[in-house]
Amino acid sequence: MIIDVHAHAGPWFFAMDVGDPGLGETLMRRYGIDAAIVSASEAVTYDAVSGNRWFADVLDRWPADGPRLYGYVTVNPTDLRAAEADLERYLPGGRFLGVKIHTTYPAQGLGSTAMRDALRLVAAAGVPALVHTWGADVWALVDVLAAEPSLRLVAGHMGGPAWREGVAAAARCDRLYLEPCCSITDRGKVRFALDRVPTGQLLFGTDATLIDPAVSLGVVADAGLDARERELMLWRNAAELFGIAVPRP
Amino acid sequence: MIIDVHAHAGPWFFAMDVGDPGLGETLMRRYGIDAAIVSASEAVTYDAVSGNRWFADVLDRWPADGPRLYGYVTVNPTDLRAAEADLERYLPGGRFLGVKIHTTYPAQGLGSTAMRDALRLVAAAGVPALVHTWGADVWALVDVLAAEPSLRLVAGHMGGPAWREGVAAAARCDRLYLEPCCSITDRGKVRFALDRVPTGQLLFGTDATLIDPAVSLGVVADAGLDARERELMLWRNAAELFGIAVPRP
Amino acid sequence: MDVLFGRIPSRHDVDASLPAVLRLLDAHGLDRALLGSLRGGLFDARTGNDELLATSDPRLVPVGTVDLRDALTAEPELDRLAGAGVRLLRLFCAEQGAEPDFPGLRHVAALAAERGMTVLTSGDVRRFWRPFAGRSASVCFLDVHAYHLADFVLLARDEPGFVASARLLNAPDSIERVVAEVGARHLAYGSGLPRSDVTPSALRFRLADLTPGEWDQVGHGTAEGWLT
Amino acid sequence: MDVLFGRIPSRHDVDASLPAVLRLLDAHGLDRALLGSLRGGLFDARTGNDELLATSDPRLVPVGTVDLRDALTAEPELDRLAGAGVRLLRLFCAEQGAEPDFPGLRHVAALAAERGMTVLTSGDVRRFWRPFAGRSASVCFLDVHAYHLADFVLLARDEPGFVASARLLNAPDSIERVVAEVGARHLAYGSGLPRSDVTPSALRFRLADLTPGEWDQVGHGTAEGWLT
Repeated sequence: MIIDVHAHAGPWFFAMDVGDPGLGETLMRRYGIDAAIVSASEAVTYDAVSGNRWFADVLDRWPADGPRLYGYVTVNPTDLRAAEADLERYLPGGRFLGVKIHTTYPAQGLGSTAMRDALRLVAAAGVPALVHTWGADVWALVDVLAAEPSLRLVAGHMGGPAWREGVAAAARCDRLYLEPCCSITDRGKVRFALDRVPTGQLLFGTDATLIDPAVSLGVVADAGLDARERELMLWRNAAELFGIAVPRP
Repeated sequence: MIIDVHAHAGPWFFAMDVGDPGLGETLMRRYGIDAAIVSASEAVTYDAVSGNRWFADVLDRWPADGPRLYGYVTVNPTDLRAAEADLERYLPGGRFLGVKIHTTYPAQGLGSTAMRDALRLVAAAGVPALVHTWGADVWALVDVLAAEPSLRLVAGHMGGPAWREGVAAAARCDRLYLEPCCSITDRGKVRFALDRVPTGQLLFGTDATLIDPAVSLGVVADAGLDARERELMLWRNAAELFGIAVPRP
Repeated sequence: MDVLFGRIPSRHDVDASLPAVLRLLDAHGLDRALLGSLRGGLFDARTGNDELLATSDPRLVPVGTVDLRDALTAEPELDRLAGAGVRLLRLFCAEQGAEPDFPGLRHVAALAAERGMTVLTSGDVRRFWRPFAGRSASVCFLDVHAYHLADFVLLARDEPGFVASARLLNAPDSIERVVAEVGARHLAYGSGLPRSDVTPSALRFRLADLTPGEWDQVGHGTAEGWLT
Repeated sequence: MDVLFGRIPSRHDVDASLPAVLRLLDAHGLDRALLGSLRGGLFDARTGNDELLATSDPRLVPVGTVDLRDALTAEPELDRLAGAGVRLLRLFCAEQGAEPDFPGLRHVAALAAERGMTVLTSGDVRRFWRPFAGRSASVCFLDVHAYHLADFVLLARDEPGFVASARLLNAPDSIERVVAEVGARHLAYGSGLPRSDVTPSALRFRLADLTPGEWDQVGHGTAEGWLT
């Protein structure tokens, strides 16, 4: 059983042809990924509202016998009015399980006022948020979590090149989860995290279809997880955090 | 009635010929600017003491029938002894109304110890300071203002590219004023500020003679100020902050 | 000649839709605009160009784009744009993180010059002149700042097709100085809509100390030259 | 073809010693490795090369290095390496803070090309192609990322000796696209041991949609070509 909490759908502006949602299904089947929570590349990089709408349509057309697909409502911290409307529109349906927030495209860092306001909105909505983290400012999330006692955040990329800071920050707050996917695979960083952060805070993500799932699966393979770590990190933590039904033990 | 709280005199090192104080007078007349508070480019970029002296001489020669001209005593945070002497020398005359502090040329950021010491000196002198702000470290001014209850600061450029943080910082302290001049005119940023900060904290500045006043006047025009906002931002707030006599209503 | 439409991911407080942009053109007395697609520059070049080609307003001249991060697709996309009658190419060097020596940018600069297309590009002219120099290219640098005026003038002396936007030439003597040094044919007025306030650049340009002929050249003549 | 041994100053939690590296090669089913010295790249080129030349294992092919910050010593050191039968030169452009225009890097690139040595180098290919271009150089860029695939393909069209490591070509279609555009001889598999996890790149490569001939070329053929 594998749940991928960091996946994308739609085209990217690099020299790759990965925009077809069918590719996501192919990759999930190839690598045995049972469920994925997905954000639309359009929503992340350009227009949250139209990207969320496009992905809602992808969900509607998704084959009933395919791997399970869920969505993130992408929130642009510079437009909280639209975010509020999208949260009301999509969360009740049960197919959107959380919020995705990027920093680069809205040009709002993790410590910015706009980001704090956006995360307050997420806390009010009562769902977890996957936040793009890429640098030592991942620490700003610890402050926000202290101010919002019901908030649960996933540090996407675990801080990226500053993954040691991502790990240290998660060790400070049990509502900060780590999702370590990264196209550059510094050796042993998942083991580094497992040795310092409760296993209950580790999640699995791929960045597919932008990045092939072989990368994240390979990182996990090289981390030498024991059976309990594998169960928690690959699916059980995600199922509990996002409320995904799983087979009874 | 227009008061420009962010003007310069003297030459710049770019490909422009703007060093003659007569150009300042020409521009003020052309654009209907009634009064300006000016710092010497030499004092800001190179030598505070000789630049302040040069501008005191400009003030002495200024035509009695010209638009009203006032000065900033430029303070270099790395030389507070000279700053103290200049404040004692120039403030009592009544033509220098405040202090100007830059960060780039003294190589001292807003959060630096030298900057804190300089702003403590400004607080003791009892005048407002126009501080160059260009980045999210504009937040450092909120800390300094909390520590110095009599201090009043003007965030020159309103944080520059980080103008959203400049606005958020001013919303936190009523002694932090915003002066939004910038040669790059991101659309709607003055309206963004007016919608979030009490109008009593907005000031008008041009950066002339470095930048043509058309830029700041155009930004204000595009912000769609109502009559009260126009009165407060264009002159009344400045008159009260700097103690500039204005016609009775 | 510097107008875009679509969405601005960092500025959702700004309405950048086509109707809003058309209203702003009217409000500021701008008669015609060379229009590019924000979707094309910031997300997906092909569907951005589709969106652009679907506009039809006599005031608008379409400016296509290709993605500098996926320059392999540039050649067919340029041919498609040319087939639709597009003569102008907008490049988002700054927004797409392209540096002057990146092979993708050099390739696109060469393709555009071969096809006689005029390029409108963002980015610091002191750095981004390089891929365009020595090709008899027609290029308008949209972000030439008053501080960088000397660098632009030196380039324009050697490159008859290099043009600066007047938008950021905002010192008290910048516009006049460029015209005096290299002539009004090296300057074109662009508003920077919808990302920039219009009145700052429009007011500065209206008050510029130019002859009526120079003013017309900067106001529309230079841009018209790209279309003939 | 992208393996190092020694110590990693920023990663003392990682065992990068030669025995550990050999164990990892075995564990991941890697038959042969082009091996460079971390000591040589990060501390002292001469003693690093000494350490390298002292290794003797049939699975290992030595890759020498010179320091780009001390390019004056490069010429005798390259001659010493050549005398010891070394045909490959590893450059640590990124780690040593060399930029594409730094004279030391340009000098070393020229010396290597004159001697017909193949260079394996770190650094962003979009920037670091320049010192190697136009010299008929044989160069493998170790850090070519999926995001920069178009830039590499454009370079490879003009430079028959330019090769990308498959390690970071990790989008779902990157390896296949490079092979389709410029052929498998422009691609070589490298694990990035001991700084990178091996399985991510190995798994992606094993599942690549290539012909057996293409797979062999990328897996070992391209690297073998550097040795003959």
